[in-house]
Amino acid sequence: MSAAQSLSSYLLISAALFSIGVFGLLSRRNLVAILISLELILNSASLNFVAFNKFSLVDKALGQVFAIFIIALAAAEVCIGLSLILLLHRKKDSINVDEARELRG
Amino acid sequence: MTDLHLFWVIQLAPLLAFLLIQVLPKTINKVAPAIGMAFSLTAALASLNLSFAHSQGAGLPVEFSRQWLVVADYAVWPNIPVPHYTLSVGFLLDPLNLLMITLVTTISFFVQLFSFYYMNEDPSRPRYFGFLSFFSFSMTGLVLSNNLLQTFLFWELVGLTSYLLIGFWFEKKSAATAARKAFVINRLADLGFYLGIILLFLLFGTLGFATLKADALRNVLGHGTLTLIGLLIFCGVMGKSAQFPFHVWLPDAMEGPTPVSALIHSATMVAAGVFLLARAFDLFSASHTTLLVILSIGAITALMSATLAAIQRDIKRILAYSTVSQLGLMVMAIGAGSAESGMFHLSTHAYFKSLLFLTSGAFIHRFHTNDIWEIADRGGKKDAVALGCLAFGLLSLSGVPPFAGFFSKDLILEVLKHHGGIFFYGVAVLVSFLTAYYSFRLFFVIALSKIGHEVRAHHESLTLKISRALPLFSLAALSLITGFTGHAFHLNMELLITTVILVVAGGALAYSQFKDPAAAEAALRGNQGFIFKILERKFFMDDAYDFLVKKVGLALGRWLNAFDRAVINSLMVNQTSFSVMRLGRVVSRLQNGLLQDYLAWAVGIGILIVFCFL
Amino acid sequence: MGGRHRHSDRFLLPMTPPFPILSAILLCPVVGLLLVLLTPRKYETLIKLTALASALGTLVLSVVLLFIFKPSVPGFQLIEHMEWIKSYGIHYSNAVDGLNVSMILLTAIVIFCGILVSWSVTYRVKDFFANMLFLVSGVFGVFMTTNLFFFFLFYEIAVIPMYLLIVIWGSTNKEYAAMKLTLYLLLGSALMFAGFLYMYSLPDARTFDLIALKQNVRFTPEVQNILFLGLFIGFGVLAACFPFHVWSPDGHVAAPTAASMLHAGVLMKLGAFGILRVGVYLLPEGARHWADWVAVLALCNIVYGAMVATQQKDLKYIVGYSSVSHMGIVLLGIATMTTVGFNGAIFQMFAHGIMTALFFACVGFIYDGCHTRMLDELGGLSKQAPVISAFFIIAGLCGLGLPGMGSFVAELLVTIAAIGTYPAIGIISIVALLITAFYVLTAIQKAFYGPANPHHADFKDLDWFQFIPRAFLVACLIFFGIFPDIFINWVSLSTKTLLGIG
Amino acid sequence: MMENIVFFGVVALTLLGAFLAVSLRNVFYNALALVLCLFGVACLFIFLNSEFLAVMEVIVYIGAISIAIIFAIMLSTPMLQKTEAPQDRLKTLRSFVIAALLFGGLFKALQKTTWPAAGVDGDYSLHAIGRLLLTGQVLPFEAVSLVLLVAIMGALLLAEKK
Repeated sequence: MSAAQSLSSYLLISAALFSIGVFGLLSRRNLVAILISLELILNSASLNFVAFNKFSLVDKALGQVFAIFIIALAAAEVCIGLSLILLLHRKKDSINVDEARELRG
Repeated sequence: MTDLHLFWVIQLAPLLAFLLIQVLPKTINKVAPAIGMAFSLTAALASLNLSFAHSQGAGLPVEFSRQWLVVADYAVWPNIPVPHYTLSVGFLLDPLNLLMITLVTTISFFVQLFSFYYMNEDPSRPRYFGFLSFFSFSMTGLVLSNNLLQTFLFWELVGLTSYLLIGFWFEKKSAATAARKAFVINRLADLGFYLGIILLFLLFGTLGFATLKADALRNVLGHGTLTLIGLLIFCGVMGKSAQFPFHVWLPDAMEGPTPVSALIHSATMVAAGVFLLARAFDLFSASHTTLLVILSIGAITALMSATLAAIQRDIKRILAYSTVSQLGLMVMAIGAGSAESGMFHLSTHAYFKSLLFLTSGAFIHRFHTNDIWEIADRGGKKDAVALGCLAFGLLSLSGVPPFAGFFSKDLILEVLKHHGGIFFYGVAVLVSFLTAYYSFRLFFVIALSKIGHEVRAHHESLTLKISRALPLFSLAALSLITGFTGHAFHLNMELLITTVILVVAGGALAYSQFKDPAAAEAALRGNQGFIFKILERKFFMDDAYDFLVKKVGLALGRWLNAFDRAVINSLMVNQTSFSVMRLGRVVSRLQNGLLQDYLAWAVGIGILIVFCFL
Repeated sequence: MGGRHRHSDRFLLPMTPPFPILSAILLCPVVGLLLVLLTPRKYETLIKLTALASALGTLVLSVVLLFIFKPSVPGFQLIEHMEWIKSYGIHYSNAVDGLNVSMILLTAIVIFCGILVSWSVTYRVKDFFANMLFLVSGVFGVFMTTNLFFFFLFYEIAVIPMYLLIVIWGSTNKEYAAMKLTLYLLLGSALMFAGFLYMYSLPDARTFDLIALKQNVRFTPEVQNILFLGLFIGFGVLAACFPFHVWSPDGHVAAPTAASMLHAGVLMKLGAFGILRVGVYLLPEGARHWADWVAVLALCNIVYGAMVATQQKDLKYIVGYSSVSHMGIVLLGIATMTTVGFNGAIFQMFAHGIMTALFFACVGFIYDGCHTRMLDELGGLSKQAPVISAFFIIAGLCGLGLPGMGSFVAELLVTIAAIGTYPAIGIISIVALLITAFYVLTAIQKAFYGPANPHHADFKDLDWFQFIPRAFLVACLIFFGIFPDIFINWVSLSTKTLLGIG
Repeated sequence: MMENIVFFGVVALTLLGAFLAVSLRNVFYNALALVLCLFGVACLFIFLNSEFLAVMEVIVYIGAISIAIIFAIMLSTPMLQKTEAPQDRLKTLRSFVIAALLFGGLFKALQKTTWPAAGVDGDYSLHAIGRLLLTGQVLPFEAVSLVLLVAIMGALLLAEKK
């Protein structure tokens, strides 16, 4: 069976995407970059859904539907995230995540 | 009236007086002395009635008893003679306390009468007469009670009134301190008493005087236990009767009004210890070791305080030390096994010593000083009534026949000679000699001094004069008569001669030293001898107590307080709370506001947990 | 048992109460509380009168309870039971026996006097009396309930108002003291509740009902040992047992007069009561196992508290540490595990409650008049205020165990039991009487004797109204000191049952 | 064979895009790399027979989301200052370790799990997706639409200049 037709290769790709996303999430200071990393993570999830839709069928189209949901949610998330970033930029004149630490104990 | 009614009258009349004086509004507090005297006269008459009804011990003993408190209805202690532990209250009258109750109520009446004169100008007279009545109540209760615990109850109440009356002039710091000292030292001694009672109760099961018989005690308890209990209870006696080493409170107690000293600190309360010795005599005589200890303590006390009395300048202190010394003699007599002789001396001593104290009160009230030289200087010998009574009392004290003191002291000497051994007899003889010496010294200083700055007696109303003279004369008469009431006394020629020789020798020595009191005073001031120093410091007893209280007791308290604050409060409690707060501060450092740090923690820990399940 | 009991039984048997008297006692302060809350803030006298009326109601009802109560009936009586959460065994159920009948009386007496004493409160009157009534309803609940859940609940009800009373109306470092007291009491109650939950979780238990637990559950010795230790520490904190005692002097000092009275008079007794009611009742083996240690701690309390009291300069601290010392006597009585000791301990709880209430009533009055409680700044008060000093002296004399006062008999019983069981500890504990005498008399001497301090020249003595509560307390002390048999008669059968004798 | 080569090429493209998206300093380049990665994912969707999703990915993600991000970058920072300050090495290391651990964990989990094989092929038609969206999954569908609406309103509110 070719690699393109095996579930585990897709899961592996998704895992790699997810890990890269987490890496970016943890290492970057720029809020936009963090948002970008989040997109990667979401993508890894939707990739998983679609892969399971194909190889481990529960319902004929359920995985795709969820992938659509994820895309929609990603849009909403970016929407809110970007406006928050803009707000922060306006307030602090910076989009560095380390600057936003008013809630420290 | 039946006996029981009389008991209630004797017991409750003074209490009623106390309550009435407290309850009555301040505006009519002039009647307080009248109330006190009326009720104490009632009690005195009732007790006289009682003693006539039972003269020569007819129909005695009489006991009324009632259950007070069931401590346990099973035997707490194994091998106990009684199946249940019950405390009772009641009256017990036997010849012993018939004598005592008459003595207490009569002297109490005389003292109240004299107090009317003495406290005439004091604004807080109601309080004084209230306390005096309360004292009479407690003292009669002590005398009439039929068991040790009830005795202890009134014993403590007596101590309380003593405290209140010594501190009657509480604005004076010395009076307040002396009151506290008296109470605390009595308390210390009473701990032994208390413990003794509890042990006796636990091991013997009953505390009634009627059941405390030597044979019964020996049957149940071993010699060691008996000695222990006896000594513990004797501890209380030592406190109340001011025996060595608890005698230190009595001289200080002279801070109280003088009639109080006459009533409480010479005749009745301090005699309560001796009375208890006689009352529970079987408890002590059940063990000969106890008796020996009692004898020795009495001897030490008698000798020590007689020497101290010989150097005092304060008339009340002379009398106080003399009281301690005489009490020591009584204790010796009982320690030698003769409760009768001790009690006999107690009763004669009560009359002549209260006479002496009232006399000194008469001097002090008129001349406003306690110092015998100053009394003499201000015209002490011009006060014929007081001087005469003083002479009466002192003659009786030093044991000149035919005064009361002679008979009782002779009896004690005889007892000691036959039962106490030569050593204790010698001590007693020495004490008698010293007694004669300091008595005559006191008399000569007042009688032979030249008058310097005479203080004239201001005009006194007839009532005051009567209330001054009547008690003095009555007590003087009593101190003459009571000697002959001692039953079964046969005149022992040998002892008579000894006594007379002792008195004459003491008198002569005193005369040789004090025929010129002014010169003697100068000599006294100049005396820097070693022995004199020791005497002046009262054998360092006060210093020893000071050391114990301040350097040991209070230091321990200070240390424990520091421990409480530093270790328990700071270290254990506050530090616990501080470390909780510190921990909070440390943990709150995790919350640094850095979003990615939180994420790193969350994801990292999450992964680790996942790894655990893989 | 004399003929009097039989007689009184015959006389009293027909007198079953026409209404649930225990709930009535509990409801009295609750109703008072509601009325006080409904009264507008400006009618201060009306608020005070309402509070007083409800306190008087509880007092009358508890005296009635004493006459209804039959000392010769073993076990609980006048049981009131109302099922609430059946599946968890949580029921509203009240009952009396010899242990709590006197405690209910004590609470009623102290709250009655406490409300009279607080007549002089001027700051936030409504809140003050509301808190007092709330507090006391919790205390009543603890004493009368037979359900452990409600025991805990009522206890918490009693603690929280205490915090408010100290923080709002207190003095001298009040925030610290209030926080300390509350944390301590909550710590104690947390341990206590943990113990209750453990009992609940035992096989065959699944109930918080005290009687059901006693009947259904067999506590093995190991379980008893662990449980009793936990419960003892929990309750010991409340009873100011030795290493956990520091909250109590600080709390007493900071609290306002009436709160101190309730606190020292009643709240501290909750701990000792809990040890008897829950600890000894359910876990007799555990209690025996730890009795030696309890006795040692109690001795520490007695002697240590008294020694520390000698060093205090503040009248309230002296009283506070004397409370620590006196609570030690209660614990020592419990540690003997004999009826004599238990009777003595309960009697001491009662007598000490009244005595210390009297103490605080006097100190509070002096503080109101002189604005100081430091011994060095007082002096000679007896001259201008003989009545209040007489009351203080009486309280002091009771504290030092003067015969004729209630606490003498209590101490006598405990000492008898202690010497019978632990001779050495019993004998050493007597020494405390001497130390107590020393510090009490020193305090009296410094505060009331000596030359009068001109700063307090305008200090007014008690008026007749303020005389009433203090005189009432003194009357109780003397009455039970002279007739202790009445009191012992109430408790003796219950303590026997508690120990399984007879 | 050919298919495999193309597949690996796409995978390499995707992962490279992802890697560049998180590792380059310049945010603008990050955004461009994200576009690359998303494109790779769209290709993978095609490999998974889901053409509709691939189209959606390109339209929504690349066409809308990425462009929005690029706009935001342009709005917030002038082009020249987009380079971040040098990275904290410790932080990078920490992130790398965590990411590696995560990947290791996922890898291990993948290996240990056996997946049930599909018996039938899925239905990739628009028809099936639309039917499911409006029948079985109508509640999440409506919820998501609501979320989108609220998000848009929230974004407007937040971005409003005050």
